Amino acid sequence: MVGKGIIKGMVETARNFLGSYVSKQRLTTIQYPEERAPQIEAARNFPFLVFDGTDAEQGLRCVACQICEKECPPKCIFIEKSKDKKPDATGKMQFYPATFNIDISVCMSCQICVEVCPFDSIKMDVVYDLSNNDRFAGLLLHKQQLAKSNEYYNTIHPTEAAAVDAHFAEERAKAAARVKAAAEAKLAAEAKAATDAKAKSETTLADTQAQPVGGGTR
Amino acid sequence: MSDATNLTAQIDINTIPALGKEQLLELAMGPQHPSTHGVFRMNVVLDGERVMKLKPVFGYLHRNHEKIAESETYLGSMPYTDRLDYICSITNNWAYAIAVEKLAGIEVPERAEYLRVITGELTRLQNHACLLGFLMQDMGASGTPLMYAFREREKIMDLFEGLTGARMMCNYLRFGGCRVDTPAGWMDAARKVVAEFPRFLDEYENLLVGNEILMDRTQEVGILSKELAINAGISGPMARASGVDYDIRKVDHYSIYDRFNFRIPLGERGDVYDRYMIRFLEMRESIKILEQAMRDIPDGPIVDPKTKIRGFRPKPGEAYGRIESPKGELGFYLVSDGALNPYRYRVRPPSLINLTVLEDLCIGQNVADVVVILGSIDIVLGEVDR
Amino acid sequence: MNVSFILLAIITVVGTAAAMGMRNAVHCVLALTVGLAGVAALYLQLGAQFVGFTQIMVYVGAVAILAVFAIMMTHSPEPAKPPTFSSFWTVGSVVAASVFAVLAWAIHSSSLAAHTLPPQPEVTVQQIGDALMHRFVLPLELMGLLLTAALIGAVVIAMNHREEIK
Amino acid sequence: MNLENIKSEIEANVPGCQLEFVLNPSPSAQHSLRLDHAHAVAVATYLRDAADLRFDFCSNVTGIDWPAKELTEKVKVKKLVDGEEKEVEEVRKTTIPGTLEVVYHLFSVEKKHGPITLRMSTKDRETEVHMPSLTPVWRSAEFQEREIFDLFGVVFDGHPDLRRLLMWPDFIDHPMRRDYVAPDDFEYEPTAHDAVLQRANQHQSEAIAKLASEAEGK
Amino acid sequence: MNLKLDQLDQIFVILNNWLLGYLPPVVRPLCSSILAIALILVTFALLFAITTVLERKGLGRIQNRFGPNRVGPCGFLQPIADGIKSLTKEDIVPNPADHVVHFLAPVLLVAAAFMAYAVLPIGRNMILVDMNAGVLYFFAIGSLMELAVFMAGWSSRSKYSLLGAMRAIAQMISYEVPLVLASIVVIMQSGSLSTVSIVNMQATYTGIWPHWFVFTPWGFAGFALFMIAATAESNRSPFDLPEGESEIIAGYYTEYSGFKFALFFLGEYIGMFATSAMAITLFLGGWSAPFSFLTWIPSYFWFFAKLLTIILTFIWVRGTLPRLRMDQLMNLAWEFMLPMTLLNLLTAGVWHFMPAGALRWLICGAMVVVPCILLSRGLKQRKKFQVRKYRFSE
Repeated sequence: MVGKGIIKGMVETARNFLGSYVSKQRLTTIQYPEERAPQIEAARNFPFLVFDGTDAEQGLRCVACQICEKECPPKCIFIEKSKDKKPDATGKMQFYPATFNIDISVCMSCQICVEVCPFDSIKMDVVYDLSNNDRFAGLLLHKQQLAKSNEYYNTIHPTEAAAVDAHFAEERAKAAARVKAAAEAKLAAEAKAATDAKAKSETTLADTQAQPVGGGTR
Repeated sequence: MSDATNLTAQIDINTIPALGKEQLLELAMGPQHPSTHGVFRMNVVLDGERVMKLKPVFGYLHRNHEKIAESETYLGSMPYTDRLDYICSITNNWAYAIAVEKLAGIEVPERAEYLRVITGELTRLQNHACLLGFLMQDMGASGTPLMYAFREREKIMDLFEGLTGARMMCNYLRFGGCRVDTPAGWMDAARKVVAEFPRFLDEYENLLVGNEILMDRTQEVGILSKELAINAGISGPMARASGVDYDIRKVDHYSIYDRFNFRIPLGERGDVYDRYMIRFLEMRESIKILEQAMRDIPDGPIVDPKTKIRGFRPKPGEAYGRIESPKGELGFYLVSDGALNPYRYRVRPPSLINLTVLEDLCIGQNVADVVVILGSIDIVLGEVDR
Repeated sequence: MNVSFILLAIITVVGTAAAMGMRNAVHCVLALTVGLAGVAALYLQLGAQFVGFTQIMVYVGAVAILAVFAIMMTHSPEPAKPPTFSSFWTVGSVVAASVFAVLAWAIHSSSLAAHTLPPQPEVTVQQIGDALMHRFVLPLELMGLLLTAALIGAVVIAMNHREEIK
Repeated sequence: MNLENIKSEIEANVPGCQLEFVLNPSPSAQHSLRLDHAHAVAVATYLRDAADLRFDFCSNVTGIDWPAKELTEKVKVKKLVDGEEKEVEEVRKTTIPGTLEVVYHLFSVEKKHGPITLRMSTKDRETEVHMPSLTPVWRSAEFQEREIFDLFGVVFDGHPDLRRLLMWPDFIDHPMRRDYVAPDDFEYEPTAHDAVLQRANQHQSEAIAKLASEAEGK
Repeated sequence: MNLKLDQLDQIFVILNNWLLGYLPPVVRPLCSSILAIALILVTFALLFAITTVLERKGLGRIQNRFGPNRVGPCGFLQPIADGIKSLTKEDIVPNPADHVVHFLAPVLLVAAAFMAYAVLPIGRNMILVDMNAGVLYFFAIGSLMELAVFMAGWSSRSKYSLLGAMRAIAQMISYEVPLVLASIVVIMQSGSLSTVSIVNMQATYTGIWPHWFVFTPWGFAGFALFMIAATAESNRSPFDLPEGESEIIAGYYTEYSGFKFALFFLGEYIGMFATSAMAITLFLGGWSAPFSFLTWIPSYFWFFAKLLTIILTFIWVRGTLPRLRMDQLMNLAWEFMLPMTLLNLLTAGVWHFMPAGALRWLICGAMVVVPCILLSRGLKQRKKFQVRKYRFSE
């Protein structure tokens, strides 16, 4: 009988019409400015720079190694190395970026910069309402806009940030141990130097320095 | 270089057999047209509403992806592959990853293979769902099936976002594995989505599969013969709708597809209805694969640790790797000269090659059929023009 | 001779005149349609509802569309611009004037004009229907037969045309 | 499915054809056969129709540009120097002529095997760029050969409809060639900190200078 | 109490008379018409506004989304925003277009659509002109709309417009035949072309049941056929080929923008209301109540309730069905609709001459149902369309 399929379809649309009033599963729309979609932890949008502590300038983890600049597929990152050095996240003296700009009108959110960064300093943000009146200057983010605190990173990507923090804590502990060991060795060396021969103290120093240095690639 | 060939897409009306030449109407469908699925143009010559001649015009979205990739590192091209067929980014990643893995001889750990199959089949689900919606939209069903399809696609995209961080541009696969492992609870969410998906298919079946208007519009329209389909390199569901028993998942045994129990639906007539139904049935088979994969997925590493992220240089040589993407055979051909970036990088776009037969399918049909036939070929202009 | 009659007459005359004078063939048909609509309105003014509405339906709804289609099918989209008045316009106007004179004389000298009109009979649609079905049933049926034959003929011709293309 | 066997089979069945076995050193081990122009169509037809081969599915057709390459190698040559035979190191330069290569990847739908790879080369990159088209054998090559004609500039003899595919008809160059230089005559979107921005500025200043010189000339 | 309800029913008539009482008798008929015309214009324009919201919200809900809900309470002020938007938009006329005709087309369309309301009885004693050829007038005016469509399509000088206009005219002319033939059964039965007397005939009751024509076999078939033809006449889905946006952009009004576009929209909807109102008048008893005990509710309420029901059905259908193709549309018109309407005429004749009783119901019912099934089966078999079974390869 012609018309059976049509009637079946009509029933289906009627079911959906009524269903949209009762079932949240059918009516999935979110009324955007008032409600927001639940935050998904893995979500990524544009990169930002992580800093530790409270001072964005001092705590910035980035050491201006420019790997991300080289690896960025659309070449949207621009870094200028500083002339002087400052202590980095693990306390080692490093360069820092004098300029760090990301042109997010070019960026394609691929996250390769995050993958290649050996210092865990560049991460992906989740802010998506970035519309702007000025499509050139307004979408060129400078270091000041890019730098966001580690606490913020912990709120948006808790699992990942916890791992990073643990890694840093380990590194810091190692560094502290190293410093301590070095200091102790120095003390011992001095003590021994006062009493004993020089050659022995040099070997101990070499032993302590043989430990691996700095963040690993993940 | 421009030899004596006629370089424009202008159609010489005098070549068309028709009663009165003055009755013919030349119509440029596109590049701004609601149902060319992007910026695509068809120069059509009509007699009344009958199509006498059709010439596709490409290149409005051309950005020379292949040239860009020649100056990128191997990894740097991965996010660009997302943008080829922007509806199914993961299968694009997959095809590229397979080509690079062949080129460099990289092994993929088992869990990564399972993850690839799961995400890949989810991609197939969302692509086919979208396609059915778009096809109905082209037929003038005022968006209802499309919205239902998008409602389901939204759930799959949420899954992708939870796993890869992005909804469409996933950039998920890496050479020798996947980028990240599943977060806690993701697999359960995915199981739930897959378990609920058949409900959508049933709903769709009720809404349209038995619909007389749909059958009238699609059956015996745009018939593609088996011989032409093979000769013209048609692949994927479009070829299988014409009865070509060729699914790369079964033929190449790539990844771990031979561990799963699934069937390949085959059409008889090769008309629009068959193309539509083959995709519909393929979704049910994909659900079967997903259920098995989610049941069997082992623990383990997700990426081959020997593969370098930076400074990846395959040995000189070449490789052609292909997979069964939702659109058809998606292949990547790479030539390496030992440098950081590929010497030659080529995408075999299924959408473009499936369009080879567009003119053959459309001649003699109505204008209204042209958009339906185009819709049933399932093109994405990002891939056609690259 | 009331105001509405004068208005309708002017519309009709202007419409038909424009139909002759316009350059674009489609414009001519549209102007002619205005004239035909004016005639229909005149019928209505005289109380002949059935005739009036049929005039609109047949001439405005069908004949005008038919004419327009015919023009579109045969003409190129860019209209050729013939001179408004052909070189034989003097001959044409003489012929038209003479035809008008003959008609005017005939009407004037007929018995209709001599007498004052009898009171207007109230012709309802029902009466027309009755007349068609009783007194004039044979002519009506003949007309129907003729039209059916014409219709079938048209279909046959159109079908041949299709086959030739194939 | 050994390529050597296929090669000998073709040679036995297509008289006079010259096939060259091209080794692929990469782990993929997809070796290929180089065809000569005169017998290409015959070989292709044989591959498609031979009962035990049935390569009826031409999957991928693509071009590769090999510009002329200068090889410098140091060769030790024995020479008579000052009447004495000496071994002298000499830098010898050999130029490998440039060529345009077209690669076909074939599969068999019927036998479900493959791929085998066919290649053909043009004589050079400038004038002798003709090559027989395999579209009459496999329809799937139609658009792909058009694309190669468009992007590489290989002219396929016997192609039914050889037009540009992706670039517009009036376009002159062939973008996929290695020596292609992107024209600097269109408006760049100024994206800050980009090579693009520099070029845009340069372009603009050049244009201004040109205008100024023109004005001076008048 | 009864008197008061009667007054409520006739409130517009009473109001009209009371207002006219202040005027000199010479201008009374003119003023009466102007008043009534203004009222019709306002009412149906308002109904158009409401329908656009209802349609968008209804389609939205069918498609599992909200639909407009930002302007005003629940989005019901959306049409005002739309109106302002279309008024302030630039009015673009293509350069090669025929400017005069391009301008006249939407005006003629809307004028013709509104003219049809002259003969539609909205309530008891609420009709602009009670002509004794009312139904004929309605169809005559309806044919004017084809001219407007042609003018729009031709004057735009766009190929899409022209294709759309050709489709529209072909469709409207083809479906006018079954539309008129389907309404002839009512004229046969009532013996009148006057809409008022047709409604009056139906506004009587046996027990609590009304004598609507739709409650007879020929009336039901006539109603169904009339509604299908009316859907096609008003270019509604699934017969919206003339403006099939996926094929020919927007058909004959592709080149229209701003307020002219809005006028087309208005004309389409007004035309749809008019044909629906005609269907109500002919088959659903016009303004009469569905049960005798509900007659106390004002007549115009019933009219608008029926109209809204039909409009909602239109929306529902639009949300479900894909569009037909041109040749299928024509096949439906000439191979199914036309024979069915002609057979329906015969059925109505048989019904008229047979004595009342169960036998009459049986015979007439069979005369409608059997050919319907046979014809549809014939159509189906010739096309051989069916749900297919597929084979699988392991």
